[in-house]
Amino acid sequence: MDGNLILSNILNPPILFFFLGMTAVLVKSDLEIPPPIPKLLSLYLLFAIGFKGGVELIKSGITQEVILTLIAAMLMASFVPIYTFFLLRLKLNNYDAAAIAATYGSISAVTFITASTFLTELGIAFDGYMVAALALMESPAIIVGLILVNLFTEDDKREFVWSEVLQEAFLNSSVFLLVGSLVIGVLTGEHGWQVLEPFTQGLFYGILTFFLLDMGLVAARRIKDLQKTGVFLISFAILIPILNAAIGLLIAKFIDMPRGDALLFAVLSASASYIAVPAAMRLTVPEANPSLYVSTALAVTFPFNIIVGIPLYLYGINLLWR
Amino acid sequence: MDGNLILSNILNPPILFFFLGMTAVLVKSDLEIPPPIPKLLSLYLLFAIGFKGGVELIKSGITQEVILTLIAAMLMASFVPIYTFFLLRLKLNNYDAAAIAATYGSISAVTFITASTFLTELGIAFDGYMVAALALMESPAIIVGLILVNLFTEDDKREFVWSEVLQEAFLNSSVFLLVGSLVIGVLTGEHGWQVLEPFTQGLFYGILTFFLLDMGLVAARRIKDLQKTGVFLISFAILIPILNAAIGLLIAKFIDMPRGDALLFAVLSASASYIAVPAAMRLTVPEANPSLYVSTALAVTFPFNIIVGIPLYLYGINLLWR
Amino acid sequence: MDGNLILSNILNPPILFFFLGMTAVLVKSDLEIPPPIPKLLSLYLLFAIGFKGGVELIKSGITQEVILTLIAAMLMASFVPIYTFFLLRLKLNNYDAAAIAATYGSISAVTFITASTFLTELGIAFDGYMVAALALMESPAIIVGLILVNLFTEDDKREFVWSEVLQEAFLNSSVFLLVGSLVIGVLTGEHGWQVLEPFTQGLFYGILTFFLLDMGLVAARRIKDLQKTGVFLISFAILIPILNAAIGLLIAKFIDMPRGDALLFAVLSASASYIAVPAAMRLTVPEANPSLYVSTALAVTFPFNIIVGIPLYLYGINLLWR
Amino acid sequence: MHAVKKIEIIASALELPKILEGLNQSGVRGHAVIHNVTGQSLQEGREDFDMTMLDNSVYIIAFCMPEQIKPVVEHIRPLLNKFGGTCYLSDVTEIRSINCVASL
Amino acid sequence: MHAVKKIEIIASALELPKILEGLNQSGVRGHAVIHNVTGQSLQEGREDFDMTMLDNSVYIIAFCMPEQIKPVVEHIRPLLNKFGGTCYLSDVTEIRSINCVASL
Amino acid sequence: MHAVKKIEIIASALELPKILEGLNQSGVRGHAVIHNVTGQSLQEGREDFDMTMLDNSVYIIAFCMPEQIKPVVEHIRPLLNKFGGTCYLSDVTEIRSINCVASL
Ligand SMILES: Nc1ncnc2c1ncn2[C@@H]1O[C@H](COP(=O)(O)O)[C@@H](O)[C@H]1O
Ligand SMILES: Nc1ncnc2c1ncn2[C@@H]1O[C@H](COP(=O)(O)O)[C@@H](O)[C@H]1O
Ligand SMILES: Nc1ncnc2c1ncn2[C@@H]1O[C@H](COP(=O)(O)O)[C@@H](O)[C@H]1O
Ligand code: NA
Ligand code: NA
Ligand code: NA
Repeated sequence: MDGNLILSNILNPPILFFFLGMTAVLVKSDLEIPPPIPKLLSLYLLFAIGFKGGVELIKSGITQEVILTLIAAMLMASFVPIYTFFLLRLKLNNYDAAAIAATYGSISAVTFITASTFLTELGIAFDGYMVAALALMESPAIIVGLILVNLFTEDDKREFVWSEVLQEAFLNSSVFLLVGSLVIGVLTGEHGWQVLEPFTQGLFYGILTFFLLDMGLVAARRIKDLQKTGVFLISFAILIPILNAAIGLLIAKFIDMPRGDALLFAVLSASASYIAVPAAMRLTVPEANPSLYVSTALAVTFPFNIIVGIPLYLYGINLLWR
Repeated sequence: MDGNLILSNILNPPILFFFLGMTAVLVKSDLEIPPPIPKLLSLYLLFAIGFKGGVELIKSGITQEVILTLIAAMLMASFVPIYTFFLLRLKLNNYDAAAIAATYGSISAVTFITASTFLTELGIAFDGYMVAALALMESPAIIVGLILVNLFTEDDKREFVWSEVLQEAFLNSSVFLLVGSLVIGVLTGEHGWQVLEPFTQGLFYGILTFFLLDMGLVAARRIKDLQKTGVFLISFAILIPILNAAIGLLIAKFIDMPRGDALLFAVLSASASYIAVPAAMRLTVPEANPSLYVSTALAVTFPFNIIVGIPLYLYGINLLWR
Repeated sequence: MDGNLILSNILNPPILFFFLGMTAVLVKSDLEIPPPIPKLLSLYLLFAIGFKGGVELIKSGITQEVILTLIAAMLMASFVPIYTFFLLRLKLNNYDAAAIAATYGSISAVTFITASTFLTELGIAFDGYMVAALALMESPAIIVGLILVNLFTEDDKREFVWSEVLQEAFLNSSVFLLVGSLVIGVLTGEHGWQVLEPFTQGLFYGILTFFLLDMGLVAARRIKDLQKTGVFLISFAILIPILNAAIGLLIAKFIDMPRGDALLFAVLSASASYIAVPAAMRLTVPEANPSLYVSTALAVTFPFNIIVGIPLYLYGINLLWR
Repeated sequence: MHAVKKIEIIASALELPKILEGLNQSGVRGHAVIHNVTGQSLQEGREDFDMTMLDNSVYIIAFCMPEQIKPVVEHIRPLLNKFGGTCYLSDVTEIRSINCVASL
Repeated sequence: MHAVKKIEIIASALELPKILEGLNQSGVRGHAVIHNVTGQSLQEGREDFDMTMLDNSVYIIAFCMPEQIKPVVEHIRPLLNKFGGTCYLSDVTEIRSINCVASL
Repeated sequence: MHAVKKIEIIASALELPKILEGLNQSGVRGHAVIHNVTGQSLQEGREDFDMTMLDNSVYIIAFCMPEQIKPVVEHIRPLLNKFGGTCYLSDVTEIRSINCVASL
């Protein structure tokens, strides 16, 4: 059963192109997707997913389920960095521990998007407001991470400009575009949806596929860094997502989300940020070693989630939700 | 009535994304659409609008209305820079006056495109040959502007290479691509249209939306320049478009264009160029201060037209055409 | 008859935009499609054509026709560089002769794609596995070219790292992406096709058109190099493609390919590589003069094939196949 | 002709705003920034461009008067030590023109 | 090894053709152009890229023989004064190779 | 402050891997690469960008210790002579920082 799910997941073009990208690096092909094309693709994906989410959010309205889901999202995004921080301190210094904790507390939009297309494939419904959850879960981990650094490192000359930090956390381009598109989706509703549909819907799957080709290239280039990260972090990068997904599923079950939403929530909990958070950490906790937090998130957790994780978590749902 | 029009205009995705772009700059988000992506989007828009115009032009044929409209377009594009020049000289030196006059004599293709989608929204028809008018109105202002500079500045060492100037005016990339696509549209007609339709039509609205997001960023970045431009120019940048639109409407009424065409003609008259003409002025009238002519066109006139102007001019039409 | 074919070919948007691009350079318009946009377009085309080919290959299955066609492709790709090498040596040194021979032994994917849309236009069917032939014909010429250099130049200090050469030949980005997409097309089949259809199919014609606009720019910029190449090479660049197409057609007739496949095979035989092979030659045979092999392929052979060649070869088929 | 100093800074794209602020504070008003620079630093490195901006560097060039060097060093060195990046100084001759550094 | 001169010009992208023509007329055949340079000039400036090409600068590098400097200055300075931009000269050592400046 | 050497190489984008390998073999670990450089070489040239990578150049900058120059020249010159490209050396002063060349 689980095997089938994984297979039907792997045999989708996006995942296969992700493999193709990884292969290109491994066989030393000169295939590359030059900048700023990946930027364009990710802007498109945030634009499309945000807009779609807004349009659906306005249909469903702000029900109690919505509120509950969003609260759960916030809690999860604040809880994960805290508990992982203490776990990581066993092996790492406070700076690295805090940076990695923040990375795993936050989310990966592409993992979310891949999961949503997986659900669409299987004909399992999910709610548009999950995109709001996606948006809400990106920032808290950054704040929590910095608070942890402040508490656990006596470091006088560290004076964050908190305004800058909040800026980084809530106004970085991905959060901003996602939330903005969501709001516009809410404002324009069904009508706006129809006029944009060929662009936001028609191209979506293809552009995701193309983007995952690049993700494969990027992830594979990071693999060599893993030698430096060591076994502890690599296993962390696989086990913690599973654990976070499990916690996420229990919460989802508790506030009984429908299956589709539950999967997306699990995926959000399991995923790690490899852009927004690392960029914030690089500037606010320069003492931490970027190759630790970027490479684990990008070269281990991301591939794991989109290949094995998503179907695995769905399998869990199929057990729990019957 | 007018209010409703403005609202129904504002609540379209393109305009809302324009606001989103402006907001991004105001709240200092790091959202940016890196080069050459905006270039790609604008090439696409010129390609699509030109091609569509050509296909429709061949349907309608070169009727007397077409001739009249194009003549009116030429006249308007030559008249505006002349009268605005003398107006501007009251406050500015001849170099700045000529440069700004040329800017407002020319047109903004994106404003035109936004107006055309607005018409499509409202189900008001317009003719494909208005695109030919668009193409014809970009260049004359550049020539007129330079003639004015020659007449009103005794500047011996200024020797334009007129061939260069005409080159700039008639073969700059936007005019060239627009006219070229139009001609190809004429040559391939309905058949060509069908094969290109998913590309030129399907994506059009979405790419315009995306492009206006960038326009919002660009326009907002220019706002700080407005301090230097002063009240006179800022009010100029709002009042002159309205005046030009009004003149345009009277001409349109006189040669009785249908409503849709009349709006587009008014919009062409009201809009100001922020790429082709400024680039030409920078090289041919370097004495003029670019931040004067670019910033007014980009940070005042462009937003005014797409947000308030378009519905306002349509309101005027609804009054005049009944 | 032939005239009609040429006309109906020329009056398609892709060819007309190719002319537009050439015109832009000739009239010195500043129209340009800045990097990396052309790269993006070509990645898309390889992705789409490869994927489509794979999907159709799985439908048809690996029949005897497929095997025969692929063998013919390999032979042709190895034979052409050998015979052209000896032809070229009459006028050129061994380095230039080998580099040009390799260029003409290999293929141009865009020429192939243009031919396939031409067939679609005329409603002539062709098989998906021709894409496999396309992929197979890119590399051999590189190998053959280098073997020729080794045999005919006593040049002790030349020590190719053959691994590098094979790398260049079989893993360069275009071959890699094409083959990868083909394999993924095979793996995902009809289902994958449906989800990607709006992206890979809907946009295909439009993006090809846009890409040919850029090809027109690039080709025209090379024209001035032709003065240096001389009459011999220019006539070579027109006559050899015709000869290769003829040979290709005879082989096609012999293993009786259907008309559509025959045209594509002729086009592959006639076309010359202006990216993969020149890049490889620049590094492995630096003694050869790039402007000789790039400019002939790009400024003569490519335009000749897409404008005159394709319909001409089809005309030949119409004669032979009745 | 006039003798001026050239400042070259290579650093992570993320530091750019801080560095430019440092230059401005040092009274160096003019600068040019080259983006999308890839590279390899002394420790480890990567040649590919990267979606994760972390590895993309910027190359900053600023020409200034010799007396401005001292404040620049004071403002920039702490940034380099905290965030990484390297900074180099050299002597160049400026051609007098309206916008030239020495024209102030 | 051979002593040659390095010319660096930073100017608006719109001036590029005129400047390159100036270099060619001065007998400086080789040059390299770096595009999409953002920056800030002495008066005011903008860091963002801009669709309106006006603010994008180019960074032009040309290595040449010392005796070519004089004509270059004569050709380039008027352009800088008219259209803006800055130009700097410095001394570098060239590694002899087939294409090297000194190899003529 | 510390005196170091600056190496500038302009060459075809296709040569980049070979040149970087040459630098590494010479013990020069740090470098920065600027891509999409257009230009004109001594013989003939083209200013436009080009899909056919052949004409796009890269501009490579490496700062290193004076004693590293000799091996660099030995490794790079053969590449320049075989594949084209030009290489220049100059003196710069390095601002001491954690990552600076001299800090080893
Ligand atoms: N010795 C060097 N020469 C030239 N560029 C360097 C050197 N060291 C570092 N860099 C560049 O500076 C960037 C940041 O270096 P770092 O701060 O040491 O990580 C690297 O990505 C390189 O592009
Ligand atoms: N002192 C300077 N150092 C480095 N770059 C400069 C300097 N002054 C001006 N620039 C660059 O040159 C471009 C044109 O300058 P300007 O001609 O003064 O507008 C600016 O956009 C900057 O990128
Ligand atoms: N004298 C020079 N000054 C600056 N750049 C040069 C010079 N000569 C050549 N180049 C650049 O180096 C690249 C390769 O030169 P080459 O190896 O001679 O073909 C050219 O495309 C130019 O961009
Ligand atoms: Na998470
Ligand atoms: Na106007
Ligand atoms: Na061939």
